[in-house]
This record gives sequence, C-alpha cells and structure tokens, in this order.
Amino acid sequence: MPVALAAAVVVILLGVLVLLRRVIVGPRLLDRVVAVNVIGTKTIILLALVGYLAGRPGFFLDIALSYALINFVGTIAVLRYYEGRVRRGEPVEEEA
Amino acid sequence: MDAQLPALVIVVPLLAALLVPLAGRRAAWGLVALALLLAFAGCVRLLVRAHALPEGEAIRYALGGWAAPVGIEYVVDRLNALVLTMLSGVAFLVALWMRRSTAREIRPPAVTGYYSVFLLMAAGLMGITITGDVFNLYVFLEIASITAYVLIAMGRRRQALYAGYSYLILGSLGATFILLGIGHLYMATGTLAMADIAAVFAREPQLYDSSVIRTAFAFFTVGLALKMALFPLHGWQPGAYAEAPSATSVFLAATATKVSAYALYRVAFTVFGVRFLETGLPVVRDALLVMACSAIVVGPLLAIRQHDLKRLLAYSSVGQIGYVVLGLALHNADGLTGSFLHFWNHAAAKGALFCVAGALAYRAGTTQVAALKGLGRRAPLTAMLLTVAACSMVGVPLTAGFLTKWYLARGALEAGQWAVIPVLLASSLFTAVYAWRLLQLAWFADEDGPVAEDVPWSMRAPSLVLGAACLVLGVAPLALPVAQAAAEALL
Amino acid sequence: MGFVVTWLLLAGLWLGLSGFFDLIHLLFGAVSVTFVTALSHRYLTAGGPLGRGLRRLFGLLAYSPWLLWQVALANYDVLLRVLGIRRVDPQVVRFRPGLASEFGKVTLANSITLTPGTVTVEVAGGEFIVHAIAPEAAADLAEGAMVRRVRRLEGSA
Amino acid sequence: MSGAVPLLGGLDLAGLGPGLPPLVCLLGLLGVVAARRRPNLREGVSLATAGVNFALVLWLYARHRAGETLAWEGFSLAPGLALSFRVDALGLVFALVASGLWILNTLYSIGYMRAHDEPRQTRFYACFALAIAAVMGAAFSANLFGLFAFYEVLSLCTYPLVIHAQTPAARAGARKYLTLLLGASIGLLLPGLFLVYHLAGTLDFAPGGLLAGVAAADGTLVLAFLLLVYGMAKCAALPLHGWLPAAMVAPTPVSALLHAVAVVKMGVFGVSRVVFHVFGPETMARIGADDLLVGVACFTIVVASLIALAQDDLKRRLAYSTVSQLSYVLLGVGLGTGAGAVGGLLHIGMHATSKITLFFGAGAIYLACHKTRVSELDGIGRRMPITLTAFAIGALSMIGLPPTAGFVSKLFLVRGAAADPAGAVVLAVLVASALLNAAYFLPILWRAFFRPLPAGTEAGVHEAPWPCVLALSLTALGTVGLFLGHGPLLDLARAVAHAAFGGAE
Amino acid sequence: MEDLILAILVALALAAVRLKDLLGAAAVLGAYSLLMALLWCRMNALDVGFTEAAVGAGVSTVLLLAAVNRVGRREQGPGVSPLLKPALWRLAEHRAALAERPDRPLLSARTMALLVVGLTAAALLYGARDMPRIGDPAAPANRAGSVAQHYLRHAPADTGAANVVTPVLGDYRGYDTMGETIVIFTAALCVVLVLRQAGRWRGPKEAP
Amino acid sequence: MSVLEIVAAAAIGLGSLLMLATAFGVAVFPDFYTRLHAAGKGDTLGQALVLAGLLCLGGDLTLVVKLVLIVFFIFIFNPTATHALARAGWVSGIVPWVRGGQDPGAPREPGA
Amino acid sequence: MRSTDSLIVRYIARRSVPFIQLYALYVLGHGEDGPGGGFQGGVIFASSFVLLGLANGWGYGRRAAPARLLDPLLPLGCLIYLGIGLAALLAGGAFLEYGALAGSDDPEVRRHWHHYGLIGIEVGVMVTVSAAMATLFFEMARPARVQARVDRVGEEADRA
Repeated sequence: MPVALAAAVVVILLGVLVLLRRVIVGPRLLDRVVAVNVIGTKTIILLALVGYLAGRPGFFLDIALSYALINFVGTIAVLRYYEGRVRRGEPVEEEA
Repeated sequence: MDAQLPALVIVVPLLAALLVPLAGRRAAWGLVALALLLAFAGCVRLLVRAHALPEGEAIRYALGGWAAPVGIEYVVDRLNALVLTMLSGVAFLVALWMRRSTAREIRPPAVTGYYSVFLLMAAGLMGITITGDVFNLYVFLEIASITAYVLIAMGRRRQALYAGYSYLILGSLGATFILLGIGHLYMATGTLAMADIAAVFAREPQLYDSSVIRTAFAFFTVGLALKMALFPLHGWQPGAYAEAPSATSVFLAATATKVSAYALYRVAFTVFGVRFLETGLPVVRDALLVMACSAIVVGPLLAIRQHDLKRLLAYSSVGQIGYVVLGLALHNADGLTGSFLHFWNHAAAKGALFCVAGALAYRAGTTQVAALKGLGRRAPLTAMLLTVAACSMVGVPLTAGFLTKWYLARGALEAGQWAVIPVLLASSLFTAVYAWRLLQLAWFADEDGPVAEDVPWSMRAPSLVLGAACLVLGVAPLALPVAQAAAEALL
Repeated sequence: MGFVVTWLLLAGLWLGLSGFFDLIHLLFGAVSVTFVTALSHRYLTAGGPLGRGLRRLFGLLAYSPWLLWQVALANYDVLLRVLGIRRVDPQVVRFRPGLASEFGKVTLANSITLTPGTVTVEVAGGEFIVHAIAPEAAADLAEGAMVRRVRRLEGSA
Repeated sequence: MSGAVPLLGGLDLAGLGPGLPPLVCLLGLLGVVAARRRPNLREGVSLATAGVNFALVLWLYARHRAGETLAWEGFSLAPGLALSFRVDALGLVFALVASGLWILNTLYSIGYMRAHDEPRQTRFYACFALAIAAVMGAAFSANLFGLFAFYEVLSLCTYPLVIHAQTPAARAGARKYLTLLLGASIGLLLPGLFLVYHLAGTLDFAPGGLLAGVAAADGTLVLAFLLLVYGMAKCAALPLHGWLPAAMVAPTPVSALLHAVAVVKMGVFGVSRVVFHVFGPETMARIGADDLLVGVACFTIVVASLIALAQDDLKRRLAYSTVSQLSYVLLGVGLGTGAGAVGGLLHIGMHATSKITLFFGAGAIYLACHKTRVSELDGIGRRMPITLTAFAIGALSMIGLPPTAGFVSKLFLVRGAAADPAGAVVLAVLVASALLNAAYFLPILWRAFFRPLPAGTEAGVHEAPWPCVLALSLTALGTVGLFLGHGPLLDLARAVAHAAFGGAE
Repeated sequence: MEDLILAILVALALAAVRLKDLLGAAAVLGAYSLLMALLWCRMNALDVGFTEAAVGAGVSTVLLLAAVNRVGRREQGPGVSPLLKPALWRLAEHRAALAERPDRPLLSARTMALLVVGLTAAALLYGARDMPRIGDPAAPANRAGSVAQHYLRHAPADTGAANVVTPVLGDYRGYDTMGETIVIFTAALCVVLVLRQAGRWRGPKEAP
Repeated sequence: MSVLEIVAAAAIGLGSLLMLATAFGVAVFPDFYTRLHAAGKGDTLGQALVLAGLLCLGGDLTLVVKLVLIVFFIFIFNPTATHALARAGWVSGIVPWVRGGQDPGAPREPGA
Repeated sequence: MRSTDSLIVRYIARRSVPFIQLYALYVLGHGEDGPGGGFQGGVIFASSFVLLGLANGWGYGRRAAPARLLDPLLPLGCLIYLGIGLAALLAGGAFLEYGALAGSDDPEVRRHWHHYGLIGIEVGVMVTVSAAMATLFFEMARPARVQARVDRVGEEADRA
C-alpha cells in the first residue's frame, strides 16, 4: 500500500510540476491564479496521502481540512482584489 | 516577592502595557510611570543582589518552574543587572518626560496606544537583557523591534513612515540572521539555554571547528550588528532617530542599540565562550575591531555635516556604538570595562541630548540645529544640559565619557592594539567639533532662535537627572565596580 | 429554533471531528458549539422558515449521488478533451432557468460548474451565463435534467 | 584655622586641605550665578571668593612651611584615576601667584566691565570663578590625571571669556584658541597620559619622577615627553603658540588672566610638573629630554621676540612677548641645574606680576582713549602718568632690569645656564632676548612720554576708572616688591630644586 | 519526493520574484506556502505545517493582497489613501533616479540585495557541511539526554497532553509563547496606530 | 492484500492520474475558460477518488468524518472558486476563445 | 470594499462561516492531542471574518466583528495568558508554573492543572490571535472611502 500512496504522491507532484508552466508562463494573471488554485487543491490531497504514508492520518487530515478552507479564502482574496482593479478601470495586467 | 523579582520586572511593564489600552488617557500615563518605577526599583534591587553574589554565580529564575535546559531561565548577573538598571531607569525617566511631549506630537486618540507600545518596547528590551535562553532572546527581540518600528513611524512628518519602513526592512533582515544563528546553534548543540550551550562547548571543544557553529556565530554577529547599527550597517538609524517622535528618539537612542550590543556580548562570551573568540574564529574579532574603529571615526565625521539636531545625534550614536563594541573586539578586562561603562555613560549623555532635541521640538517646533540660537539665554538649564552632555560625549575629564575612553585606551594598550589610540583621539576631536558647533549656537549666538522659554518642569526635571548622571558617573564611579566585576566574570 | 438546529448540527460535527468523549473535551465542545452558534447561526439559518431549510438539506443529500455521477461523466469528458480525443469548441451561452431563491441559484450554478463541459460564468438576476466547452454540452442546459432537479429541490419550499 | 573644624556631623573640613580652594571657588561660582540679577552682590561675591581663596592658599602655605603634609584623597574615579590633592612647593608657587593676582584681576575686571557696560557679565564672572577653581585644582593635584582634568576645564571655561564680545573677530580668535588648545590636549596630552599610565601603571606624582624606575625604551620615553610638553600647548612653545595672539581679541581683564596668570602659567606649571614629578631630572638627563626642552625654549624665546618686534597692536606685542617669556620658565626647568630650576620657577611669579601690569596698562589705555596700537600712543604718558609709570615698571621687569622682579629670575637663570655645560648658547640667547625685549618695549615708553599728543585729542584722554588704576598700581608695586621681597617664592622654588637636584644650586 | 517538492518550491519562488504584478506574486506566494507546509508535514513538523498553511497561505496572503491593493491605488490619482505611499514612492523614485543617472553608485539596491543573498547562501552552504542529517538519532538535538528527548519522554506525564509540541510550546517554553502572543498583539496594535492615524496631523492648534 | 485495499489502491491511482490529467489540461487548453474546465472538474473528481480510496483504508470514526468533510468542502469550494475565477475573467473582459478564431459575439441561447 | 457581485461566492462564504469557526475551535480544543492550538485556531477563526469581509463586503464583515469588540479583545487574550502566569506566581510557584495552581504536591493533581493551564493559555492565545488577525485585515483592507471618512473624523477630533 505505501508504494501505491507514494506513487500517487509522485504522480500528483508531477501534475504540480506541469501546472508550474502555467504559473510561470501565464500569460494572464488569472491563468496563474487558476494554476495556483489547482496547486492548492492538489496539496490538500497530497497532505492526506502523506499522512497515510506517515501513519498519522488523523493529524494530517486536520491540516488538510484547514487547507481546504484556507485555499478557498486565498483564491477569493486574489479575485476580490483583481475585480477591484477591474472596477476601478485600472489595467488588469501590469506586465507588458 | 524577592525571589520573584526577575520575572516581575518584565511582567509588570508587560501587564501595564496590556492594561493601558483599556484605561483612559490620563490613567494610562500614570500606569506607565508606575509600572516603570516598579520595574526600576526591582532592577536596582536585582543589581544590589547580583553584585553581592560571589564570583561566578548569578540569580536564576526558572520560568514555569522548569529548570534551565528544559524550560526557560532568567539569569541575572552583574553585567545584565547593570544594563537592566540602565534600561528601566531611562525608561522611567522618559516616561516622566514624555507626557507633555507626546501630547504635542502624537494625535490624541493614539496617545494611549503609543504609551502601550512604549511600555512593550521597554519590556522587550529588558527581556532581551535578562533572559538566559537564546530563543527567548529572539522573542523579546521581536517585541522590541516591532514596537520600535511603530514608535518611529508615529513621527509627525511623512518621512517618519519611510524611516520606520527602512528600519523594518533592515531590522527584519537582522532578526532573520539572528534566528538563523539560533537555529544553527541548536542544531549543533541540541539546547537553547545559554549556560547549557556553554556547557556543551566545554564538554566538546571540537565543536569549535564545526562549520555549523562558525556559521551560527557569523549570523549572530551580522544580525546583531545590523540591529545595533554598527558601521557600515547603520543605514537605518539616522532616519529612524531623526523622524521619530521625541520621546521615541530619547528612549531609542539611549537604550535600543546598546541592548543589541549587550546581546552580542552575551552570545560571544557566555554562549560561545572566550576561547571561541580567541581560537575558533579570530577573523570575526578582527572584523569587529575594524568595524568598531571605523564606526568610532566615521560616525562623528558624518555628524559634523548634519543640520538637523536629531540626525546629528543619530550619526554620533553610530560612532558611540563603536565604543561599546570595541571592548568586545579587544576582549580584555579593561576594554570590556570601558564598553560596559559606556552602556550607562552613553545612555545618560545621549538621552540628555535627545531630551534637548525634544525640548527644541516642544518649544520651537523644529529640531534644526539653527534653532539652538539663544538657548543659553532663554532656556539656561536646557542649555546647561546640552553643555554637560556634549562634554561627556567628547570625553572631557570629570564627565562620564572620559572614563569610557580611559578604559578603552587602557584596554587597547594592553591588547597591543596601538592603532586604536589615534582612533579614539580622532573621534574625540571630531566629536568636539560638532559639540562645539552646538554649544556655540546655544551660548554665543547673537540673534535669538525660536525658543521663547524653557520647557515645563515635567520635562526639564527628568532630563536634568540624565544630565546630572553624566557628571556623577564621571566623578563617582557608581557603575565601575559592577562593570569591572562583570568584565572579569566574562573572561 | 434556528439556534437549536444549528447547535445540533454543529454538535454532531464536533463529535464526529473530535473523537474524544471524556468530560473535558465534551465540555469544551459544548462551550465551543454554543459559542459558535450564538455568534454565527444567523449565517446558516437566516432567510426562511426552518422547515424549508431542513427539507433543502435533505434534498441536497438526495441530489448529491446523481450529481456525483454527473461529475464522473464530466471528468471523463474533460479527460477525453485533454487527450485530444474530443474536440474543444467552446461557446458562451445564456439562459434563464427560472429559479427564485439564492439557494436554488447557487446549487444550480455549482452543479453546472461541476458537470460536463460547462462553467458558470455569471449569475445576474435570473440569468445564467455559462461557458461551455463544446456545443453539445451546452445543448441541454436550459431544460435539462439538472435544472429540473434543482427546481424541485428549491420548490420543496 | 588649625585643627579639625567639625561640620556636617564629623566631616573634617580642614582635612580637605588642598581641596578647599577649588571647592571655595566653585561655591563662588554658585554664588555668582545665584546673584545674577544684582550686579553689586555678584561682584562682591567674586571679590570675596578671590579674597577667601587667597587666604586659604596662604593658610596652606603656612601649614606647609610648618612641615605638615597636607593631602586630600578626593574622589577615586577608577583605580589609578583619582582626583586627589596634595600641597607641595611647586604647587604652592603657582597657587600663590595665581590666587594673589586673582584678587587684583577681579578688582580690575569690575572697573573695566562697569566702565564698558559690557553685556553678559554674569557669564563672565561665573567663568572667571570656574577658571580659578580649575587653576587651584591643577596646582594642588597630586597626579597627572588631576592636572590634565583641570587643564581641560580651564581651556573650556576660558573659551566663553575669549569669545566674550561675540564679534566676528572674537569668534575667529576664540575658535583658533579652542581648536589649538583642545586639539593639542586631546591629540597629544591625552595619548601622553595613556602612555605614561601604560608604562608606569600609575599617574601619581613622585618626587623623583614617577617614571624614574620604569624600564622602557628611550624613544618611547622621549615620545611621551614630547606628547606631554606639546600637549600642554598653553605653555605656547613654538610652533603651538598661535592660540595666544589669537586670544587677544578678548577683553583686557581676560587677556591679563590668560597671559599673565592662569592659562599660560598653567602650561608652564604643567611642564614643570612633568619635568620634576613625572620624569624626574635623572630620567630627563638620561633620555636627553632636558636638552630637547632647552632647545625648544631657546628657539621660542628668540623667534617670538623677533615677531613681537614687528607687531603694532599693543596687545599682540604683549602676547608675543608672553610667548617668549614663557619659554624662560621652560628653559629654567630644562637646564637641569638647581639655579636654572629656581630661576624658571621664580619667573612664573615674576613674569605673572609684570605681565599683568602691562596688560592692565594696555586695558586702561584702551578704556581711557580707545587706543590699541603702539603707533597711536604718542604723548599719552603725560595724561595718564600712573598707568604709564606702572607700564614702564612692567616693561623693565620684562627686560630684566633692576629694581624689578624680572631681574631676580633672570639672574638665577643666568647662574643656571653658567652651570650648564652647554651654557654658552643659553647665555647668548638670554642676552639676545633681553636686548630684543628692550627693543620692543622701550619705543613704547619713548612714544608715551617723549612724544607730544596728536592735536585735538587732548580732551579725551584721562586716567581710567579707579579700580583699574588701583589694580595696576598694586601690581606695579608688586613687581617692585617682588624684587625686594622674593623670599617666600624663592624658598619654595629652592625647595623644588633641592628635591630634584639635591643641594647643588 | 522531497526533491520534487523542493524543485517546485524553488520554481514558485522564482516565479514570485519574477512577477512584476504584485497581485500575482502574492498569489504565487500563497501556493508556495502551501507546498512549504507540505514539506514541513513531510518532515513530521505537523504544527509548523499547520501554521504555515493557516498563516502563510491564508491570512498573510490576504494581508499582502490588501496591502498591495492599498499601495497600488497610487495609479488612481486624487482621493488616494496616503498609507505606505511615501515609503514605496521614495523607493520607486530612488530606483528611477538610479536608472537615469549615468554615474550611479557602485552598488545599486539590486546588486546589494544580490550580494546579501549570495553571502547568506554561501554561509548556509558552508554551515551545511557539518550539519547532522535530518532525523539522525546521533545528532545533538536528538541524542539521549538532549532536551528533545526529555520532552518526548516526560511531556505526557508532566502535562497529560498527547501531542508533545503543545506542552513544549505552552508549558516548558510557555514564556516564549506568551512573548509571541504579545508580538501578535503588538503587531495589531501597531497597525491600528499607524493606519488609523494615517491622516496628517500638525499638532495641537494652539501656537507652540 | 484485501479487496478493500485493492479498491483503495485503484481509486487512489485513478484519482491521482485524473489529477495529473487536469494538470495537463490546465497546461494545454487554449484559453482561460477552457483551462477552467479542466481545473474545476478533473480536480474535483480526482480528489474525491483519492479520498474515497483513503476512506477504504479504514480508520476510526473521526477519520471517516474528516475525509467526508474534506470531500464535502471540496465539492462546495471547488466549483465556487472556479466560478469566481470564470467570473473574474468575464468581468475583466477576457474574450473566450472559439474554434476557427471568429468573433464569439454575444452569448448565445443554447442550441442556437 | 464593496461586496463581490457574485451571488454564489457571497452565499457560500456566509454559509461556511459557522463551520470555519467551529473547526477553528476544534483546532484549539484538540491542540494537546493533535496538531494545532490557539495560534492556528485563532487564525482560522479570524479567517471566517476575513472571508465574510472579502466576499460580502468590508462593511458586512466589520459588522460581524466590530472594532468596538475587537479592540478590547486584543489585549484581553494576552491578559488571560499573563493572568494565569501571575496567578501561578501568587499561588507560590514560578511565573507560568501551572502546577502551582493546584495547591497540592500530588503529581497527579498537578498534571491535571498543567493541562488546565495549557487550555487556558491556548484560549488566551486564540483570543488575541483571532482578534489581531481580524483587526489586521479590516484595518489593511479598509476601502478608500471609509479611510477618507476615518481621516476626516480624526482631523475633526483634533480640531475639537
């Protein structure tokens, strides 16, 4: 079983690696945010898996649970300020 | 209660700091003064007790009832009792001094908050000083730093925000280095209690060759040098002192950087041990010597060019901290004694000088050096204060500053560092130049400056106490026996 | 009444999370649940009679297995498109599902987002704007099974 | 005044002994400040302080003559660093001269300041009191640190006196004054102090020199000697003499104080201390420091006299004369012979009395007719006979002619030089100097007495106010008196020389 | 696995640094924190991971964004909140001046930062030479008789808490935790003081 | 290895692969909205599958409750976040990509 | 800061508040048994208000956690902590020696009191941390309009 768990972790991490392309390349701010959000949700799962790997799933799940909450708050916050920028008529993309 | 004193001298100001925001504005000031008075009394008592202890012993207080390596321990020996007394004494005087000054410089609704932060800073600095645990030191360093940033940023001018901000950046950098140092130290020794770490070193001298330990020491040194604004890492300091509200400047300039210097002494001597300085990493010692000497020379040189009194004093502090570090670099009894004396001497002199700047701000609304004109006629006592404190900075004999230089020079000769003597003398000369400029304006200017009368007695009296201290400490060696004993105990 | 229901709901949650049934934990739990309920029960039970809220809750539980199935389908769909087996031919559609309550709109919007090929872009007034990854995904939105189910869920009020 | 005076529950006031004069002067300072709003009281306090101070010094002198050892431990700042006081012959020479002339100087000041209606008089008198306190402290200091400390205090508290007028010229002069004096004391004297302490481990004066038994390289010792001598820039040895003429911008009583009594004598007194009690004649001779000192002194004597010759400003001429005369003292103590030492030490008193007379005279002339240049003095001797007669006495003393005080000290100097192996050069210098002195003083007298007043100025010229005239008459009398009654001073100087060189005189 | 996480972390950090849009950088830093927390948990530092997640990814991201938003308003013109503006403005001006002046100082802020980072990295690498391996039972921090061992052995008996971290933080080193709580209090108080005082105050109206 | 464990392993494996696929989706899809499709859905199911697999591994009640709770939160928060993202793109004027590159024009009625 | 215009986000944010808060308290209450404690709990608790403020508008969130309430809570948490420490000190032990509160030397009893002390200080930490985090957020995120009003009120108060 641990092998399966570890394999799953590695697979998901590879996914994160793939997502990094979006984070770095963009091209838009929102594209990055999408990627970041997905990385966040993947991390929840990663944590659960690592918890089982470490043999202390209960503790890790506590953390995973708080991740689920926190990641949501973070994403909403980014979008909130992004929309604020839109509403004020500022250019949404500062990067040339 | 006597046994609980080490905890109480910190806890009482902390408690007051927490109660102040809940109290009314008038009660708040009373609370601040009362708390600091109690702390000062406690520190004096601790100093007396520590001085009465036999060689090599200290007052130990186990917080939470857990003895040292397991829990956190407060250790009061002669050295930090000296610093504690200085800290709480200056804090108390500044608390008395600041009531009228803050009323003029701080927006009324923010005054209680200011008091609270001030108390926290005092408690933080005292906590750094009293603790016998490296991590606890960091915790209180954080308290003291954060409060300092804000106490600076509350200055009335816009630039105060910038000054607080640049201190925030550099101070955080320093704090990070210190934390890295603590981490490395823990990694290599497995404990955080200073005495315990020292015991580990004594048990396993080969640790001195470990790259972890060396890195730890380097981090400590650089971090603390940043916090104490040791040249050339002083960039944050002039702006911070110049833009902060007067009360902040007085307290900060009199105490803050010295506490970092004290921490460096603690770390270098108590934690790492003299042998490490001598054999483990002598290059650091040499580097400190060079830095201290350059600070001593460059600080006053930069001060000469300033037009703002507070900025001028800030640059002078850059030089003065060099004296405090010099003892460490010389690391012999005389040099250390000189540096330890300077904890008090400089606190009195620089505190008094910033009180003058505060008085200027209070009466004239400016701290430009030119505003000193006619001070001698309009505010003779304040002008006397300026004179005495400036003489002490120069190191005129019979003032406190001379004793510092005397011991440092002795230490330098003893250590064979002849080159230090010209450095000390050059610094005295440069200091004399700017001090002379100030006194010239205060006493011998023809036209009158904006000062119409002297400040109220509630400000004058505490500042005069500081001025008197410059003289008394220069003639009656109150701090000397403690400083000497502390120096010998460290070696 | 909303207070009691919220309290019970949260208490159940607490017991499930806690797993400790000794006095001090239970006591702490009771205090916590009461405190949170007092502080925030209005966010759960505001806006409507209690019975409706309970019915919606149970309705939601009944709705979820179907939704889960839809989600599975959605993933299959996306997988195929990622792998290039199905074409990506997006379009934006708008429609009015005719839902009145916030609850209904939110449920539908999130359901749409979870299900094959569609993402809710905007809910303004009664109108939904949906981005569909392919025309066929958009086709049966307006009068599809999902809207019917959600309407029933909402209509149970 | 003998025995313990109980005060404050057993504090032995008389036991303070040599500490008393400085303390009394400090009390005087406080009194002056307290009476700042009542000029009469203020001046009264000043005068009283000067009088009490002189009385105390006399009392100390009497007890010293009686063979008592008078010392006061004072304050210990740090181990090896104490403000302690002891009465000895050398100190008494300086203290007697200074405190005695001080009374007259105060008297003169009162007249001068009132006549001029000068501003900032409280500051003036306060600084005066502090200055005399410093002088007394230095005279009785039992160690090098005390000497240094009071030396510094004197520099600082005379600065407000120099800048008193606060005109641009006064500022420039005062700046030069302080820069040179402080620069020398911080840059040279202080390191010298460190060095001596480092070598000897103590700073306490010792009869044979505190460095007597110290093993150190000659070079180091010479370095220490030079640091100390040049650190005492108040002795105005060339090339560190520039402050002295610069300080001539001060009011005349101040110039008198600076150039006759306190400041310059502090310098030569300090050098004497260094020679006799820090190095000791033996060490001096061993390392060749005595020849060095003599060389410096001879050079200064001649060059300064030559410069004085070229000055038209009366006070500047006097100033350069002082520069030259001070080196007589250095010459004397440097000669390494008993007679030389006696001559040098006597010259402290002799020169002080005569030079103060000269300055009082110059001040009185300025008060009476606002003339400062030698070329303007035509004929005023006839309108101000008392002043100019006193001036003439002072001038004669400078040249070293009997019946004036200068003759006595120069006589001993000549005897000392004759005893020295290389005495011929010194003798030549002494003679040349006397001629030069005559060359720049006699023309003044010639103009004052034998040239007619310029037309139209007669109405404005009269004697100065009575306190001034009284003071300068007294000092002139003193100049003559010291020729006749130089006994006490001579005894003291002999005691110093005896301690240093044994019986040989 | 750790290598993979570390690689991702480095990539994220670089992305955050490279992004000029602070909003995006803040978002990226949030993801960075999450992965960092994962790493902590992987090293069995659960409480640290928890804190990193709750603070680093959550609150601090939000606060960072709020700050960026405030500062970003400078592009908007009048009616602007003045907070923090002077500081960042001055920095911006400084940089602009540096860019324009041909005789710029020897070390620009960027070079300086690079220097600091480089030196720190070098020191850390040097320090790592003699570091014990993670979890090495012979390491000073873990070996028998060390404080950590003491905690592990005695904590439950001393305090009745199953998670050793809690008594260490709350009891053995409770004083540190008190200090940290006060730090938090101070930080909030300070922000209140600075932000509620943001308007310019020229002192009491009566003439000084 | 029990049946339950095999099921668990399968679910976890499938779930993680799904998550990898969505990651690729986010990486390769042509525009912002289409990427959202990948992010909003693949992840949700992948995560649910993995967690379900973990659920199969058993444990006490709290474990189950926590896992269920996580799934619950994911099902609530994920689509909400996806929607919020889509909406942010929409209001900031990101024009959806369409096949052939023609102007998408106004949102159409379904089936039109 | 106006509320976000998305109905869905607003709705979900409101509904999740009690759950977040309860979870925060769970984290606090089980700090001795699992990861977490007052600090993490406090942060999560505060993030419920943060979420409200973000999704439903600054004013909406501020009404849920008004400054009137948060300002005294800030020092209160630390006071709880300090108070427990001082109580131990007054009970004859060292500062923060919870065992001294037991008033008995029985190790069993003392252990219980250590546990109670731990819970007490965790509560203190949580109060301060959550109040601080919420305060930080609401101060930092205060919209320009509100900030302008605050400034105006402040200046008027100065003038008065």
